[in-house]
Amino acid sequence: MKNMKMVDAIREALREEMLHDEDVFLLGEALGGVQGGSFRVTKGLDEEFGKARVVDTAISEAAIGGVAVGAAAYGMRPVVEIMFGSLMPLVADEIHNQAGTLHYVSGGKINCPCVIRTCNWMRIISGPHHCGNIDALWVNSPGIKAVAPSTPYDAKGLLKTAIRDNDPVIFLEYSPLYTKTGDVPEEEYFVPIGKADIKREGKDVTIICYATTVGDALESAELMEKEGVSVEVLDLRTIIPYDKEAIRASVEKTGRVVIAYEGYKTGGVGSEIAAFIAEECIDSLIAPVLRVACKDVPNPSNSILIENISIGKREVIDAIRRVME
Amino acid sequence: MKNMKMVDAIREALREEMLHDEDVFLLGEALGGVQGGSFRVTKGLDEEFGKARVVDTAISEAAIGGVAVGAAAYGMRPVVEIMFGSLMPLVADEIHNQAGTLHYVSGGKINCPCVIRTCNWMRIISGPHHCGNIDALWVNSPGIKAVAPSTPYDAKGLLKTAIRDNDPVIFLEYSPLYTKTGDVPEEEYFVPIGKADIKREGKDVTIICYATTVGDALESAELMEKEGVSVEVLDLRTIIPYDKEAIRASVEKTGRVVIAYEGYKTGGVGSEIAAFIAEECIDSLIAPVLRVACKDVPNPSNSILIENISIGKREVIDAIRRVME
Amino acid sequence: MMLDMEDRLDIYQKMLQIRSSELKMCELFKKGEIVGHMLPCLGQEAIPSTLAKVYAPDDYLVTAHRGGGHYMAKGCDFNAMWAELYGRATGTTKGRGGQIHLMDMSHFAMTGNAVVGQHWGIATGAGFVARKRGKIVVAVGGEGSTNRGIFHESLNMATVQKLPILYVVEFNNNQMGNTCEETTAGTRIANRAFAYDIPGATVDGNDPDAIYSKAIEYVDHIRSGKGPCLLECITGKWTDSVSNIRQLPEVLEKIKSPENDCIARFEVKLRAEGILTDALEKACKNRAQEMLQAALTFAQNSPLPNPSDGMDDVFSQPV
Amino acid sequence: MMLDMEDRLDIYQKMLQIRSSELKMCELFKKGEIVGHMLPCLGQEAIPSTLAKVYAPDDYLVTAHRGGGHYMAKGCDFNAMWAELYGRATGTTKGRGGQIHLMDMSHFAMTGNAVVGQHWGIATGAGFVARKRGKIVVAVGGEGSTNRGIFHESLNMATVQKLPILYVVEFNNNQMGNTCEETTAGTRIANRAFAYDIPGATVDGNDPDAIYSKAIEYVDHIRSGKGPCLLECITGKWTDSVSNIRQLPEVLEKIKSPENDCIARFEVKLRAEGILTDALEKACKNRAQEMLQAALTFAQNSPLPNPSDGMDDVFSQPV
Ligand SMILES: Cc1ncc(C[n+]2csc(CCOP(=O)(O)OP(=O)(O)O)c2C)c(N)n1
Ligand SMILES: Cc1ncc(C[n+]2csc(CCOP(=O)(O)OP(=O)(O)O)c2C)c(N)n1
Ligand SMILES: [Mg+2]
Ligand SMILES: [Mg+2]
Repeated sequence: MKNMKMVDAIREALREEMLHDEDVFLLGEALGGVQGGSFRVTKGLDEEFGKARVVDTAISEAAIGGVAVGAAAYGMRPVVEIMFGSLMPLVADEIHNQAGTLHYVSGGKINCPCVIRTCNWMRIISGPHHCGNIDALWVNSPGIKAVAPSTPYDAKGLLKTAIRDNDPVIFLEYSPLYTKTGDVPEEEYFVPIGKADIKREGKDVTIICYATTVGDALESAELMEKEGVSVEVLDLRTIIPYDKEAIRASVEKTGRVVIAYEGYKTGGVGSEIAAFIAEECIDSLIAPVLRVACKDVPNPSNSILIENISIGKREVIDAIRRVME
Repeated sequence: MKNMKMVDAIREALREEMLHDEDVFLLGEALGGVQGGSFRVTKGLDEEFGKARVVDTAISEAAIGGVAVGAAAYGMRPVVEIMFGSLMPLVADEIHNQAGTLHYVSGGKINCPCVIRTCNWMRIISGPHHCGNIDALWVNSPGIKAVAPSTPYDAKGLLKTAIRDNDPVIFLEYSPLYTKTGDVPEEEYFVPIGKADIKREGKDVTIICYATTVGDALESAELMEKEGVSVEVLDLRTIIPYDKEAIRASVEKTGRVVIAYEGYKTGGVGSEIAAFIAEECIDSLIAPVLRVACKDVPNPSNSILIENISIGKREVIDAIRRVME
Repeated sequence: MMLDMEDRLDIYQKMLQIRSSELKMCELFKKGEIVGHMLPCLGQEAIPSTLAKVYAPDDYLVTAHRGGGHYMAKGCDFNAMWAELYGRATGTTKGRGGQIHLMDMSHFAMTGNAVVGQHWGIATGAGFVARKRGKIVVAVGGEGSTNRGIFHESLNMATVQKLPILYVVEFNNNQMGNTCEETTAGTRIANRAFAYDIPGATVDGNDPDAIYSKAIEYVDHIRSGKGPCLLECITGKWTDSVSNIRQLPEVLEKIKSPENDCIARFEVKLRAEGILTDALEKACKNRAQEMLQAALTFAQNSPLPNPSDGMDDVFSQPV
Repeated sequence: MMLDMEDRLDIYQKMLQIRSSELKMCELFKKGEIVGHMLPCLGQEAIPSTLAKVYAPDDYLVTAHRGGGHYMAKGCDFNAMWAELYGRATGTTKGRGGQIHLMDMSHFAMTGNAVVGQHWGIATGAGFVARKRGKIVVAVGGEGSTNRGIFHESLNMATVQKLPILYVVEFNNNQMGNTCEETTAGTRIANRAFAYDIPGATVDGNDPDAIYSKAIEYVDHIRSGKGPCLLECITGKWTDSVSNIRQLPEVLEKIKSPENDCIARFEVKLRAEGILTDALEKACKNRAQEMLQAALTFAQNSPLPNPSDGMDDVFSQPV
């Protein structure tokens, strides 16, 4: 085991997969050179692998998406970067209509093994065009998988799996998590797509969360423990297709659910999870299914205002108290 | 009252608003000339109002969206057309990041009164790039309103309201509804955005639906009546912001809910409605909240296959029976 | 470089194959025997047929929505195409995509896409693979599709990366009813090449010899690693969509003249050069009809998909 | 047409205002006194200052992310800008948008947008309004933003519709670290005008006289109803973002030479022509400092927004 930051774990996954398969290549804006990616994720990889495998592009998100689809269809494994989450709408057709339908509409004959990485800038003061929440953008897109890891271990293992997966995968990074450290095995490993992880066991309430909200949930669980409430923290890890069995098992055990997600509340990832529970697990429920999420407001560029529309421990604890009533 | 097709009701709304305010103009692909819009919605309007007010454009969806935002910001009232729903991802940034945030991020100083009309081709054999379901695309976008009328009356009244609204409104048309007829008043009227309509009263089950599924729901209700089940049909009309009070009132009355929407089930509009109910109306529920929706499969270009993944009366009735168990 | 006799006859044969197939498609659609969204390339047959002499069988071909002719010209499975038109399980996409999503990866052909312009970006992605594997990409779309931003992003990226891509524009001055006067700036689409300092030219797209000589020059340039080129082929399409054909026979009568019809015109030329004789013409036409008949028979005898088949293949492995 | 003395001094004054304000912004950010995402236009001051002589006060101005200089040059509320940088309720967007979303519609200025390139489409929309109201639009963005497809779609649509838009490119050969060599095809961005058969030219963007003479020629063309033009201004930006400035003072020392610095160069020119004297220079600089001081005072004395204010204005009316 070695202790490392998530940013380094992600870079290690990219590097290992590029060494493993020479058809893996990276493409995006300012990945190489001095910049090394907006958050230094790809730093140094251009030197190691050359400019043909770490391709810096113009500001052309649609073409970046098109390249992901075309290169994947013709047999390579592109890992492209969209600089930040708020820009994902620029590549929405390439995701929804192209990558998402290609395997199906080709009669199962063409695979589309591409990874689209992007970084969410939540909890940072950069305004609505940088810090928008876009985690729910592909939940309604058949054929698309999306993962959002919360630890260096999960990030590395999921990214390696995503790169070897034969379907398009959206890989969501969160800027506040890059510097979080965690243990990562020395030996090679993979984390499966579609499997949630119980980050903490509990019996009174299940918090369903992913990415940044996992930390909030774990800290909240710790605090609630002192009040005698036993909180289970279920880290989805994969947003879509999400792990129905894990959710069902946890809800059956606790009967109370709080879904915490750092996205706009309405129509968010948590809405789908709540709908699934209301449809398939309602008999286990002994409390309403609460969603703890950002307010439906564009993200302002002002910490005073951000504070008021975003979520954290306080909101999670609040919700736990409410379902415990 | 006059009886008219929905396509004519929509055209009448456009025409009346163009007569009422010379800052209203239409822009899109093949709106004028012989074509008159892919579904003849705008037929003849170019002759009446001239090419400066019925603007035919190149195949440039992003620019169409950009024009909607820019023209609205500078004080006109553009009503733009995106030829069909599947193309809406091409204009996703203009909707999510630009139109959706402008009023907010300008400190409430700039309005963005644009309407983006598009036609969904559901239940038609044109494949995944034409018949994709995109009704849920903006439910997670603060600042965006979206309506999806089911009758000529609602269509005309909602479109007139949308054009006069000072915020961006997505106006969803459905090709199978264009030829459906209904009564429309001779005198001017408006239908409010954000208000649902009980299209049929009932006391055992509430079907929440909109656009094409309203017809399915009404026919199903008719049939279930014979089995002694009293079905309430709640037509959302506005997808976002949806009418929470109407939903709450109906759920309190019936205790059983089926949500029928012609979109992919996972992460769909119905997921949000179900989540709302699970969060705020759970005490009224005496059955699971069922979603009747399309399977999470790209829409194939083959009626045999379409049949199997899409929804209609059969699926609605099935769900009613299940919640009545 | 010029085409030799054999090549020209191959082109002629392909033109006939495409013409007879597309006509049959219109006819059967009109009769209601086949259904769906279908965009024939009637009147434009010279372009796909000639390009097939320009690229190698294992080069990549990526087109927009009007890709049927290109699919056929590249030698993709013709029977499977017809099975697709009939919505059969043996169709090239298992009866799922229909005519606007024809693809055959065993021939490196992505000749279907119904979001106009998106194929330019996909072709650019294919260019990265082609560059690595020593192949080229031929990317084809209508002039209308060049007004989508992705066309511009693609040309810019391909030029910077020196990707081996021949971008071909089928200029028929029609985009679902609109003409370029209403929609498109600039005198020629080929001028858009100037923006990126790459070679660009306009040729008579109804003349295989004209298409070939410029295309092969560009392909040499591309294969030598110098990056993409833009070739605009002026042509005319006779019908936008099968559902728009009102009186196909009359239309065909009117245009079957060497001025408008690339096939009639090529026949005149081949005859003048002594390449085409009555007997040979007849043999070629028979051959086209035979191929078509065989494909129709295959299609008609193929099974329909099971309703539940439509649930497969959303992902490459069940999740 | 040439600038007269008064105009040139106005330009000089605006350059000073922008320079002193942007420098102060960097300084205060470094100190941590102001926070957020800020993109100064240091080194590029000649362009906004000169364009302000080209458009009328009620013409429309739409820029990309690096719009601060244009906001100031158009005469938008300077105090409100500084209040915005301080995140105050009196800020131009009530402390919500910050520096990259500066806008002031009372001056017809949408001088902020952080999705690079999207402003081109918005400017095109403004063009429809301008056409109707007898105004023009000046649209400004970096060379990097011209690689987005929306730039191409906008130019094409504006040309066909003969919209009164001057598209201005601030070419600083830098896009968050990448240079054009790595990203951009074609020798000059102005060449992209050829694609649409509209006038396009490249000028020295650090020279107000050069910018003005071409811009005013183009504006005449535009006002006469002939459609858009494309003007590329070569300049250099000294810093990408406030957070990228490591040793600003050293940078400034090095570049404060007439070769690199548009202000130093303009001063030399104005002096040579006898327009600028020591006294006048001092007066102008004092004036810039006074304006800045007043704005700082206004900002610092302004109230912060209430946390709940951030919930307002999602829609124009509560829903
Ligand atoms: C992005 C997009 N916009 C609009 C359409 C509708 N549409 C289908 S074909 C077509 C015209 C295409 O014109 P062109 O590219 O010239 O090709 P042609 O049909 O002439 O071969 C249009 C507008 C579409 N499918 N995709
Ligand atoms: C669509 C988009 N892609 C990427 C970014 C990240 N980004 C912000 S500024 C910038 C560089 C822009 O370069 P240019 O247009 O030349 O303007 P400059 O910053 O040089 O003024 C980039 C890539 C963004 N904000 N939007
Ligand atoms: Mg065309
Ligand atoms: Mg730049």
